[in-house]
Amino acid sequence: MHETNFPILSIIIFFPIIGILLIAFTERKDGYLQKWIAFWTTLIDFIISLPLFFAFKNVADFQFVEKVNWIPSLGISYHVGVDGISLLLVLLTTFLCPICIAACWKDIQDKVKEFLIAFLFLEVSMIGVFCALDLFLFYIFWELMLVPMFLLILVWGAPARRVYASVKFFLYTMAGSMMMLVGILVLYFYHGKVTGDYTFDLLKMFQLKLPFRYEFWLFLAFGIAFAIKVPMFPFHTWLPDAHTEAPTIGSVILAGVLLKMGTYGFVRFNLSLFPHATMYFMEFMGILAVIGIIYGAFMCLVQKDLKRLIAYSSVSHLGFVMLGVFALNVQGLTGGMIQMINHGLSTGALFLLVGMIYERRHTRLIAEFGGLAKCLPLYATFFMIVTLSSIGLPGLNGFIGEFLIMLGAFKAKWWLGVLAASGVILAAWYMLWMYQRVMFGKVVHEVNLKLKDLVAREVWILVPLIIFIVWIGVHPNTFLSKMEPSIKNIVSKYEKIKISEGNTKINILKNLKGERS
Amino acid sequence: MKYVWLIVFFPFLGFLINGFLSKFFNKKVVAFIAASAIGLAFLCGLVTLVKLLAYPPEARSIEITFYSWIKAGGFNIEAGFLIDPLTMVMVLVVSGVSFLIHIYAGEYMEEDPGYVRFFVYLNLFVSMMLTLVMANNFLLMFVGWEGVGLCSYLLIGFWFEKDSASNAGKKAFIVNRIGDFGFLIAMFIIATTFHTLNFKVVFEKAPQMFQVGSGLITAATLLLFVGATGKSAQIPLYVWLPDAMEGPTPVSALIHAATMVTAGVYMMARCSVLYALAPFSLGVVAVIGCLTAVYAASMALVQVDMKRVLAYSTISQIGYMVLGCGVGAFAAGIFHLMTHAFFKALLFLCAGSVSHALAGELDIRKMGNLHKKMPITHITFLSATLAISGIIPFAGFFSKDEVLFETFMSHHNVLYILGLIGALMTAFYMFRLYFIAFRGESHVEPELEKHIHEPSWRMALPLCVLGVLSLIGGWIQLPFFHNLKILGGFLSPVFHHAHEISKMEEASVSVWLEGALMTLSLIVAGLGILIAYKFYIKNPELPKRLGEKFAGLYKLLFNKYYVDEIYQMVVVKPLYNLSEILSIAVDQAVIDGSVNGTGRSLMGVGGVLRRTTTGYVQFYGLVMFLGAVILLLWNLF
Amino acid sequence: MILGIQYIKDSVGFLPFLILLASGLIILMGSAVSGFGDKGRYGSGVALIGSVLALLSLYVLYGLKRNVLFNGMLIIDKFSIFLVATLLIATIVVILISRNAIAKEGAEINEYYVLLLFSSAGMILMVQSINLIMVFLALEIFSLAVYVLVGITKQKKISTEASLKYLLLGAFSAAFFLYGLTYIYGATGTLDLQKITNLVAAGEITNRFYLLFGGTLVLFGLAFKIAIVPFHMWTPDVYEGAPTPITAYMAVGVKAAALAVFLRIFGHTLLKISINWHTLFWVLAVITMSVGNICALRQDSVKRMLAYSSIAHAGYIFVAVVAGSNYGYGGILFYLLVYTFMNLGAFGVVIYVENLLGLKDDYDSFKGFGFRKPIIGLCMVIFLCSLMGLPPTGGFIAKFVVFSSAVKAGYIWLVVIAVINSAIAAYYYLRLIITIYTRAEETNTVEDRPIEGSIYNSIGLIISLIGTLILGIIPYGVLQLAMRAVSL
Amino acid sequence: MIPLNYYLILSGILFTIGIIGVLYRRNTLIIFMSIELMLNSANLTFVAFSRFLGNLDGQIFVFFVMVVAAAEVVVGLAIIVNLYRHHKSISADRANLLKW
Repeated sequence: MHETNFPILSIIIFFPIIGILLIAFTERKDGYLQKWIAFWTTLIDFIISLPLFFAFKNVADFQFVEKVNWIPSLGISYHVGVDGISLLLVLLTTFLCPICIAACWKDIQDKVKEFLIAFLFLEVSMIGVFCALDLFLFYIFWELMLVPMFLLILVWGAPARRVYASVKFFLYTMAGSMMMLVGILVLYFYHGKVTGDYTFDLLKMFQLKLPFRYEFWLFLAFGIAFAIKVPMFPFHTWLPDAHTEAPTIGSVILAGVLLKMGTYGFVRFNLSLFPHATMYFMEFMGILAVIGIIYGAFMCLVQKDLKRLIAYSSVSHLGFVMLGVFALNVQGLTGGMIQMINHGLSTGALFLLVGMIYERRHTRLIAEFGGLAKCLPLYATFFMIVTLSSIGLPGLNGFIGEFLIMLGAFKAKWWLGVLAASGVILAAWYMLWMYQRVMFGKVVHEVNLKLKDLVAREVWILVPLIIFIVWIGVHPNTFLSKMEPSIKNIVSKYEKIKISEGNTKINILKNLKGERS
Repeated sequence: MKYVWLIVFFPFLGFLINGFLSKFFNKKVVAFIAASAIGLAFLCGLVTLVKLLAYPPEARSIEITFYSWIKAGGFNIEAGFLIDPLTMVMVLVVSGVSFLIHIYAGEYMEEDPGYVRFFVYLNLFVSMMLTLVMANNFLLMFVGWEGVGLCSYLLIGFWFEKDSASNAGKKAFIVNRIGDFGFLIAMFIIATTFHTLNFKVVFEKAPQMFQVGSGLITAATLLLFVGATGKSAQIPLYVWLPDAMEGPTPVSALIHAATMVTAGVYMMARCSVLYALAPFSLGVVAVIGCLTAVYAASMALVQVDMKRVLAYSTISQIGYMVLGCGVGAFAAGIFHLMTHAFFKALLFLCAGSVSHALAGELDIRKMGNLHKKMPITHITFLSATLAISGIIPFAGFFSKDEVLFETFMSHHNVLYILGLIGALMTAFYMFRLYFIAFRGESHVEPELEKHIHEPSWRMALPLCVLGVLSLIGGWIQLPFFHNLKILGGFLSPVFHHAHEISKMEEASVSVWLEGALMTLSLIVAGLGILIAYKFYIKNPELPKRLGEKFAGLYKLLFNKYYVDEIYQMVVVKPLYNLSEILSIAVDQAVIDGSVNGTGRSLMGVGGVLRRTTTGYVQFYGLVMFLGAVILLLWNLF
Repeated sequence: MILGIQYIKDSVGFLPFLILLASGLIILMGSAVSGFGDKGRYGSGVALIGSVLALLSLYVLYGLKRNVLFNGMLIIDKFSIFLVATLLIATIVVILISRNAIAKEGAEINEYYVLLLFSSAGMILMVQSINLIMVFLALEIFSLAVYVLVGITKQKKISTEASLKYLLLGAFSAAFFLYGLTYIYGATGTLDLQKITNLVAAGEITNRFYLLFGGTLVLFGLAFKIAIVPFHMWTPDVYEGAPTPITAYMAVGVKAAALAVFLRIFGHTLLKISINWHTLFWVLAVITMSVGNICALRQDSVKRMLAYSSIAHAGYIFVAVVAGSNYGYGGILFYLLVYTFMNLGAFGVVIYVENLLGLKDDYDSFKGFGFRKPIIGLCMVIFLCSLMGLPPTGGFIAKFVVFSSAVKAGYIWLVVIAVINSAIAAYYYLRLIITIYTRAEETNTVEDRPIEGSIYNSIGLIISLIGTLILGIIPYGVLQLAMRAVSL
Repeated sequence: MIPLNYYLILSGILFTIGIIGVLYRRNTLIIFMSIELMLNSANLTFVAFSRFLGNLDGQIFVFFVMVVAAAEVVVGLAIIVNLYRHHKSISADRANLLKW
């Protein structure tokens, strides 16, 4: 445990509040002033968060830990800290936020003040989720994110079905997180009963050994909340609706950060707290993940709306993440973690790009486009790079994640890895087909001829994303090295279990080892 | 040796410079930058070769690592290059041919609005291709592997406004992805088995850990071969290559003839140790290669589009290379790869030159008698045609003959005969092409007739250079004389282990046998040429009559055995329909239906329950009273 | 003599009741004197001062030791002080949000405040009483006042109807309650709650049948006031018909007072005599929250929706009753306080829309409200979030404590049902939020001018808002108070 | 001496009659009278218990109940009069605006 006196995490978490206050005191009509304030707030927050990365020691412990009693009678404390698993997600959040603000510069002209306040509030809760080391605090931040996101979709969303989409998002998530609440309570009381220490402190929970019956149910209780958030296969239908109706940056944040809360939750809670149940469910979750990969890809093939297509591709990509996480080995988990970042970058960028074209054409139907590469060459280039990143072209970020995930899955259960790899083919199919229909061919619709290519602001929004897309593709070790100790820490738990239970895992290697000369 | 990264770096630099700064340059500068980037890479390659030759043959395998690329637990990928004879051959072929084609394209693409884009893609392609051949591990090879796939996709769809072009590009990428699927899984097997993907380590460990015929290695090599069938257009994944002719001709020459499509062969040669451990895989490889050679040649017989004929010919020739690998003669495969790069690139460039002169016309039925107006093109085309047909002393003769010889020597008699039949067909269709296009009567449209011209020196120079190479390229590996097998000797350290494992005797074979076989193939080639001559010069009505007589067969061949249609019907359509059904039946009906249904039924229940509040106060009283009664009953009994 | 002095001393512990009574009388007498107009400024002023003074007087009480007053009629303990404080806060906020609403409703203004104070006094008495006579008396004191308050806008048909329904059913249930008391008396021979508790604890009950019979009927009477299904039928009608401030007051005050007595009678006494009670309460909790939530889904009137929501909240509170531990009872107290703030806040906004903007109380009237009045709209969102149980509002902490008490006691399935209910409930609250942030058609807009005298309403809203948020963000102190209050 | 149960049964009968009256009759005045009957049956029980237990608490309670009942009648009548003003009727069924 590395205690620091300087409360850097709290500052990062709550810095946007300053922006909220400043914006609250501006005149309603000063939309751009408010945007500048929000932009600088988020940018400074990002800059403040950078030292985290550099000062982070490559060890498994939680760092920059702060702990203050909050409701001591219930064992609730304000306890934050980051380790290798959450560090990059915090940075991803702070990194995406200024980009989002810049992206809404022209997009949001109506009720800017409220929009920005809701957005900054969202940022607080998102960073909080990744930093919280107290179950109660985690739950608070988790729920805190609901309302602003709901409002983003409801108020600034596309008029058609925003009510349906926002309510679906809200109720789905809420239903899941309520189950998690029950789980948290059970865990809390069990811990209290066994150790006599009634506390929500996650670090103490990690020491707890639960009977399998408890692990089983708690895994389900937590799992349902996270599975809905991810979203895993049968719980995914809220996502396309929410994405389609949300404003551009709502989609970006939703895809970029919010979905990661689910996968993060699995790693942080399910894997660490309920190892035996995780082992028990490993295959089941892996199958669900693979179904998600393939099913999501199939759904992409038939979508007519760009955002909906990308939304379903998220289902597919997050299937990869889940597969990696539940491979329960270093490669799979590392791949899953880095794929979370990748997905945030590339899907975020895709949504930004779709938003840019939506601003110009006010439609997202694929059929309305065609031949855009001719009128918007720069746009097409960016779109191409991001598309390639999304389909996992080696040299770009997506590949690193997908490769490690599939490798990990292959190691754990070879057939899962093989099935997942088929998702790679499908990804190429639907993404390139989409790209072809939008960018290639003749310009069918006259309107598209008059479209203007990207302006400097839009280029500068995309460039940072592209830089990281390439960076992770070329030198992922910058990031992998940060998460490695924490991941090893988790995996070692499973290796111990495997050894102690003499787990006889059927995998291809052991089967064929007899053939050694 | 430290500076080998420059070989990849220069093309990449060219890509970056042209990609980002091209708005400051005019076309000449762009082309110059692009070509000189490749030229520098070629020079670096030469320097490296010289340095490599300074090592003793056994030590000619130098690994240079740059940094740790992916590290996850015990799994560590060190990005780096492996410099050995095989690499050097590939580097020189790739960069050399690319350099020539860059010069050629500088003029060929002159009028195209996407000039800059073209060179950007092309430079990127070369750097990716060089990465592929220089990589020191499977994963980095895979980077190049997919990278060239990407460039191929971009360049096939270069004229993206044409639907056929963008479709072809997409098709190429997706079919390649199917192959990559195999490659990926093979990598997983290798990585989980050996805990590394480094070539040297894997190839060292494999013979120690596994016996010949091991199931795991067989699986891995077969999967790798799936990757190769995708990239190198073998049965069943060859379908993308004919369509890839939608791209500009220099692209066809470079990517779809000389370099990229042979990557599969290179990869198998690289993994020769693994293949040697898996005789079953070798058998499969040999059979597939041979079948492809014959099958593709049969389709080439009747095509009328010049580039399509060449495309099928490419598939067929790669089939020979694969056959070479399949019979364990990796060096022969690589040898054929090299000579093929020369003459097939040349054929394509000639086709480009012709279409340049004929305003883009590629239908051979609208050509004829071009040899007078385009002497350089004609001569070089003829040189390449002779080479591919296997006429001594052109390059193709030596390489193809070696492949066939090795096939015979490894007792694959059926394959040998099939190979000969393929050779017959090759000679036939190539000379059919030659006779129809360059000899005979002119069918060129009259107004085009006047414009037929030879290209300027920028296009002519590469033609000449490649023409010469088509002639002399085979002389570095002459039959009969052990000392004159320069290429074989150079490559032997690479394939040494493989040969050891499969215990292939390199004992001298009877010179007479070799001579007899050689004569046989020459006779076959001559026969092919003769038939072509009969058909298209002597008796031009004959093919038509034959076509009418065997209308069914002709149609089958002309429509490429309907394979595209079958794939469309059996794979693509069902998958698409399946997704539509899933979308409606599962996503909307079942999942969303149950979600919304829960909501709706709750609302329904609410609608019923609220009706219980009837508004009559005495009804309320009654309910309360009944509630009390139930409570009492509950508590008292 | 000595007894007299003792009684005078005891009245200190009785101070809030006395202050409220006195202010009520002052208003009555003052309004008899001409010159104190009918505008209600006088009445509300005195009422406000009176209730604030009463609240302050609690400080004095807090210093006192746990003390039985008037020969075992009343008690002054932390439990009662906590609830009295809750009730007084409710009264103050209701007075604030009534200020303009009632005048516009055309009610007898001064009488309104008098009745409000008397009913409040009655509730306080109920909370403090530990003798069944006092319980019954207090119940009737505040009930009678509330019957009238419900119908105080007597020119309105629905108001009269609501008061009639409430009166008839209230009296009906009071009769059952009383009949139940007779049997408890018959079983134990005393009306003193503490003695009853001791007898039960010692197992010296001669006739368990009497006790169970009486207890069940007492449960009936209290469940009626708390609005537990199936004794809830009156709630939506009466809530809808009553003037909105009174609806708010009933939802909070009546519930709190009845729950106080419920806990005193059942919490440590009757709950212990039969295991059946737990199962019974389990069932009651489940059907109460389910019926409340499911019915609320399909309401068009916001007031009626809030009525059903209050039923559902009663169900949540009952979850802690099932748990039957001090931890749970503390949770109930905390819940009541939070509920006071958030519910009054929500009703305050309804009053703002209904009375100050002059619209109806249906969902459509809220259309675009969040854009027209962004701040009040946001307040409404926060109140609704709190009712939903979302952090960082008090509603979350309250629900959290209540549910956790049940988990602690091992009633996990009950909590699962409760959280599913919370998710269902989210829908109708969301529907209101959606309406608030849906663009209104142009025909529906009201001039955006500052509304005269809305300042009182705003103060009421601010108090509610601060309460809701403070209890959500730093709940520690108040939670401690609540927990200490129940550890008798 | 008459046993306690006789009183209890009598009061139970009275109470039941009261309930039936409340639930069955439509005239609000009659309903109100029925409620009074219920209260009185409770009074009877109290007195009976008080007598048999030998303490006075129950009897004191009865006085309070009487007072409360009177107060309730006052308020009730006022409301019924108001109802009559609106509906020109005192039938409980007429008050049926609020429902669902």
